[in-house]
Amino acid sequence: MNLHEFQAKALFRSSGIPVPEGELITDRSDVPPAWSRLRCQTAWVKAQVHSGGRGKAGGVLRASGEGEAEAAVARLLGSRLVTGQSGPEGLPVDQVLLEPSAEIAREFYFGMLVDRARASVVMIVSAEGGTDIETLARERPDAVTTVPIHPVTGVMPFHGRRVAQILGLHGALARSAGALVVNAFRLFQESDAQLLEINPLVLTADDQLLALDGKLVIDDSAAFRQKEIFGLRDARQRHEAEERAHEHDLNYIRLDGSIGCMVNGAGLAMATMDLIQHHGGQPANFLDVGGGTTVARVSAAFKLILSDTAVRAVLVNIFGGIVRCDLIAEGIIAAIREVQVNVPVIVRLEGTNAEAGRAALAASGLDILAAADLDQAARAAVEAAG
Amino acid sequence: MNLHEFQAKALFRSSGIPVPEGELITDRSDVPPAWSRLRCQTAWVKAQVHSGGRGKAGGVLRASGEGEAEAAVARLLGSRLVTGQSGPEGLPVDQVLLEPSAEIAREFYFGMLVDRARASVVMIVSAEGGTDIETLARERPDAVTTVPIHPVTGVMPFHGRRVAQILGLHGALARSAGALVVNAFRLFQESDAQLLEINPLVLTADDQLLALDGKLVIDDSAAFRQKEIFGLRDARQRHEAEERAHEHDLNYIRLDGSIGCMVNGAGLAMATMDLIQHHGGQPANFLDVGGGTTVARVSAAFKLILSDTAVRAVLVNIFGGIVRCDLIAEGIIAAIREVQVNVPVIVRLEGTNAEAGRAALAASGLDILAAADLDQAARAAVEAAG
Amino acid sequence: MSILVDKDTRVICQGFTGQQGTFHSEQALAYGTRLVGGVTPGKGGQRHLDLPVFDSVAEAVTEVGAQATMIYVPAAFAADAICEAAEAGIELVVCITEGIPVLDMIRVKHFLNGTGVRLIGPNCPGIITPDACKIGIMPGYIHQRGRIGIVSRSGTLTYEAVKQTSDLGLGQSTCIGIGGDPVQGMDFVECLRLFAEDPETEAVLLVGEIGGDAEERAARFIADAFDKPVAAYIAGATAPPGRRMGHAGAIISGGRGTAQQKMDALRAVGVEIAVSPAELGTAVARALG
Amino acid sequence: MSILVDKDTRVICQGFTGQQGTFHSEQALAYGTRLVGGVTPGKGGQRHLDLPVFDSVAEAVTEVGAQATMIYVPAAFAADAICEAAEAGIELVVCITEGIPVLDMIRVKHFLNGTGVRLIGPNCPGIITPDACKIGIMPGYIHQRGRIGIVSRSGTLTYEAVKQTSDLGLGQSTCIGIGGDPVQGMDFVECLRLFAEDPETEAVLLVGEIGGDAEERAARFIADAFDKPVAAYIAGATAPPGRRMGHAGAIISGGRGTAQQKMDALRAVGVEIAVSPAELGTAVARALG
Repeated sequence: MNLHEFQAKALFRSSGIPVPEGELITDRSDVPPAWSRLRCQTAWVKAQVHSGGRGKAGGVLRASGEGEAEAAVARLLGSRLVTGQSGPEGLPVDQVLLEPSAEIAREFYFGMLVDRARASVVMIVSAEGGTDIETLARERPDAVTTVPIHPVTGVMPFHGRRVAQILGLHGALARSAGALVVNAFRLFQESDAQLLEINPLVLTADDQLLALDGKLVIDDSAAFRQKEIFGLRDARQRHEAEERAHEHDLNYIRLDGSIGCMVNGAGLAMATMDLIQHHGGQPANFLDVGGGTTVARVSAAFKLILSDTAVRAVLVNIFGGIVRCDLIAEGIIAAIREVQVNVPVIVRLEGTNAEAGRAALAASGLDILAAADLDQAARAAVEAAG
Repeated sequence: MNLHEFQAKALFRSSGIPVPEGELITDRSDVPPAWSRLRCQTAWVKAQVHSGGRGKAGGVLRASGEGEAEAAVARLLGSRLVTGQSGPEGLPVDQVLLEPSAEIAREFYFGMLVDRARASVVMIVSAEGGTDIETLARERPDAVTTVPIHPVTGVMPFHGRRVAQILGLHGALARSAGALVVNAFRLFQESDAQLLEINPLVLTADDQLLALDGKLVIDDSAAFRQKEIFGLRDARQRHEAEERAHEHDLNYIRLDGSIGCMVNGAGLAMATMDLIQHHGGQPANFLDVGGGTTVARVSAAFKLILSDTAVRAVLVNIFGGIVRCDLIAEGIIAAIREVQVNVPVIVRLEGTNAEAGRAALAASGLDILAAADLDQAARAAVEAAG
Repeated sequence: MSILVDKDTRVICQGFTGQQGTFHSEQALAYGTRLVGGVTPGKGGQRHLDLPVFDSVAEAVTEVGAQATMIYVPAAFAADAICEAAEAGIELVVCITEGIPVLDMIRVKHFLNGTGVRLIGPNCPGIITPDACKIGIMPGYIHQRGRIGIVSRSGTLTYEAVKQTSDLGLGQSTCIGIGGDPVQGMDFVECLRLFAEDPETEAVLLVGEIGGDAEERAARFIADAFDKPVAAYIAGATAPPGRRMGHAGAIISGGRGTAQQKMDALRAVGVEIAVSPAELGTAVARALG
Repeated sequence: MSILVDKDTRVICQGFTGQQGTFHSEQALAYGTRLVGGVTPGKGGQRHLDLPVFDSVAEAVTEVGAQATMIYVPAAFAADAICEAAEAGIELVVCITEGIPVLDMIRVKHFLNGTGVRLIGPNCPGIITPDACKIGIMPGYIHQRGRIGIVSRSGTLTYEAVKQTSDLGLGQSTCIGIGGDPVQGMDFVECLRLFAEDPETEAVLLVGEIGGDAEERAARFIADAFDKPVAAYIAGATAPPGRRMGHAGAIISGGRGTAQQKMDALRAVGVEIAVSPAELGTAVARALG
């Protein structure tokens, strides 16, 4: 789960990671009192949306006076911000963060995430912050250092010294860096984070380390024990359709093509998308309908797919394992009747009782093409979508 | 470092391990108020000494009334308790613990210590408590179960279930056992314990788990970060000589023989004792004089050895490594002059500048036999001690 | 022969009396798996599916000689269940449970390190040796005892691989769904190591997906130490970078771990690549020559 | 040949500028050890003993190609120093520091598990290959390059073993003082495994002491997989049970780990036992035949 910058920073602050003072603004009238509380000279006005690339997209504005701040807030609040990652419809800006701007001496990058191969948390550290870390890692790998933290020891003093050394910090600042590492790791563990990112981590002109931006992504699997953090979820930052999918426990991601896909299993779903493209089509979505394919879920899935007006055909690909295909067929028929699907539906059923399932589809009188195999199904869908 | 039972139980209590209510008595007049505060019917009066086997030695008395309690306290306080482990002079009883006696349904054994081979903390658990666990482990190994706790996970729920199962506890009592395991492990780690022992751990007639006795031994190497616990040290529970050795950073253990030993290095010291016995003598002590063999330390070591009136000869065995033997010889000569040693002293010097050292000893005019090799030194010492 | 499990493997189920545990235990029994009991803390002493229920895995090991376990307990308790099984001396732990927090799995992984205990999963379909032993949620009847070892990060895509090799009459020696979680038990390399020594396995079909570098490591291992024919399919060639496609493992970030890179790495060491999921069977048939 | 260290081993010292570190670095240099620098956090960039000082081990590895380290930092910081060295890619860590809390060493041990990094110590004299490389506090001049591999849990008793084998003209291939702490790095078995493959080592002299079961495990390994002659001495035959004799390792409890049991176990697998510490040299000479 993504957190907003202001939420991440609140957690940073309570964990001892230094962040700028700031005020959350949800209405233009909040600006004057906030401005005086913060004793701002100049400030940043930052749109709170779940997307990177806010700066380039005009979501982070500089204000050098209360008037400019009000204007910036007015421009952002209530708008939709279109970033490189947000999709064309953009994300709603319901909240902005007002922060006094600090004088920056140097910019660093500090990240913490799980390394699969090592099965440990690692720190990603660079003395060159403020830029896109993935580009930096690709173009100049020497500028980015990975430092693992072993789960049996957690952070040790040498981790702090190492980070300080990478960042070129000495004396009291090296100790600050050590404290940052300890605090960040504790927050990472206590919040079941998947990613903790400070970019940029800055050294201010008055020699303070400060997390100027903050990102925290929490492991969805830990929702059962991170109730407080999951209570912070901002449903409006997801596409409506994805949000509805979430409610029905469907894994749905909207894409740009014209062929709606409904598949059981994430791997098979990706493979189905690959196959569509292999045959010259474009998938309109990724949708893993999961194991228990009930009428209600299949209905919800159809509704989701059809909420995308670009969809011109639907490909259903189910490998019935434990669940019997004849039951799945019934679910599909009922769902199509309920949802009133008016684009061609191609269904490939395989596995347990597949023939009975195919027969039921054929007998339904609905406009369903029961495909004989995976390849034929994909071809038919591509053809149907034109 | 050993803790007294009452000190261990105070730490148990603050860690959430259930212990009986109790009062520490240092004067007979403390008994009546303690008796009424505890609302005793019958109680145990327990001598607080650093030794096992108190019960057999008469250090744990049962009192079924305030009068009996006062009498028991009067008998114990100020006495010296001679147990199987204390040596003939016994240990001073300066404090006794008064505890209401509980009605016991079952007695268990619960211990926690470091397992070398696994490099982890292990629990030792038995459904048969109250007896000598080492004897039980030797005679009926099936009655004793070892359960390791991996340092990367610490205590997991299955550890609690396992202990409950070994003890035959179910439902709420199984959960109490689980909590006990969690709390004991936390205390073990936070106090840098070497041994945590509850023997017996009892199930009372009213279905409570209770640590009836408690033992906690702290890792001496952790003194630098366990200042509070090391502040509890009771110097009177060590032999005077061992306590003085501790002050001079000498490792000294008094034994029953007649040949005093002064050796550098624990392994060589044990080997020297072995060799004395090999030649028919008996060592009066183990003494590792350590690496930096200064005049002050050698003097202190001689004083310690000679404080044992049974000593009839002293064997000094030094393998000079980094430290030069001629300097060591000077130290020995100065120490013998200062301490006025009046038993034969046999010195074996080997290593760096050994010949110069031997020459210095010979030239000193003191009654020192400079032995040519280890074997000869041991023979000479045995002969001199008669 | 086969790897890891055969008809003599003594299997238990953790979470035995729960809904999932009960259903899949019934299925395993129906398939002929030598299920010898199950574990549900607090229900020790009862019988379920005509088999003994134990309070702990340790008891199941002592009482019925359990060697392998399948875990169907809820995610919050799964790490505990895996460690309990390993501690009790179980040799093969198959964890079906999905949604285990990754920080739990990090600890589990290091807990198992050096013990020799093998973990399959979590979040996986399990392992099956056709006609001998089924531990997991795969539909047993699509399998056919035969020549191909299958190892896959995906669930239903594994079934696709099984069906296609069955349809071609190749059959399977053992099929392992290793799951797609970021921190998991056995990886491709460990499975290949075992398939290398199994005389029944004539070729291996490897089903990977985007994210991580498990396929790249497999490619290096194949180049260094694996002599049998290998075919592979990588799902997610068309997945947009940075989007999450269900398996926690399937995240592409910063241009690493793409399907293309994985296919290139495998092709470079002589692996026959299936360009479409409809060609899993034919690819391995080609690899066999 | 020799094991673990030779004249080309590039050694650094952690705690380089401290009193102990300085003294023993000087001694190592005088002996001919290829000391290439040292680490003292906060003093990076300085020079000491005409060698570079680094802030971190990682830097020392990058800058001067450090392969082995000797650690003289205080006990409170020693676990950190060991882990730092291992993380930085040092292959051999020799920790001289005594008095490291045992709970620290448990974590260190699991930190090292599976990394391939070898730890000698803590609380040990170190390792020496005569006339080639001395890493530790042993007096160099008593050693003589030769035929005997020595591995010992004790400090000065190791010197005794060295002197006696030197006096007999047997000499030493490599001598390792593994230390006597309850949780430690390399044990007898790991050292024997290396001595087995070293052509220069014709026989091994093993110096054990009471407590633990390292000698018993060595005996089993010798029976299973060690073909060269072995002699052994066990200190503490006369130590009273339950008393602590200096090394944390030397605790006998409950009749386990006695000198007699250890000698019996070793003798049973053909090891020549030295009954007195004055016979270390002659015992290994007898073993050589």
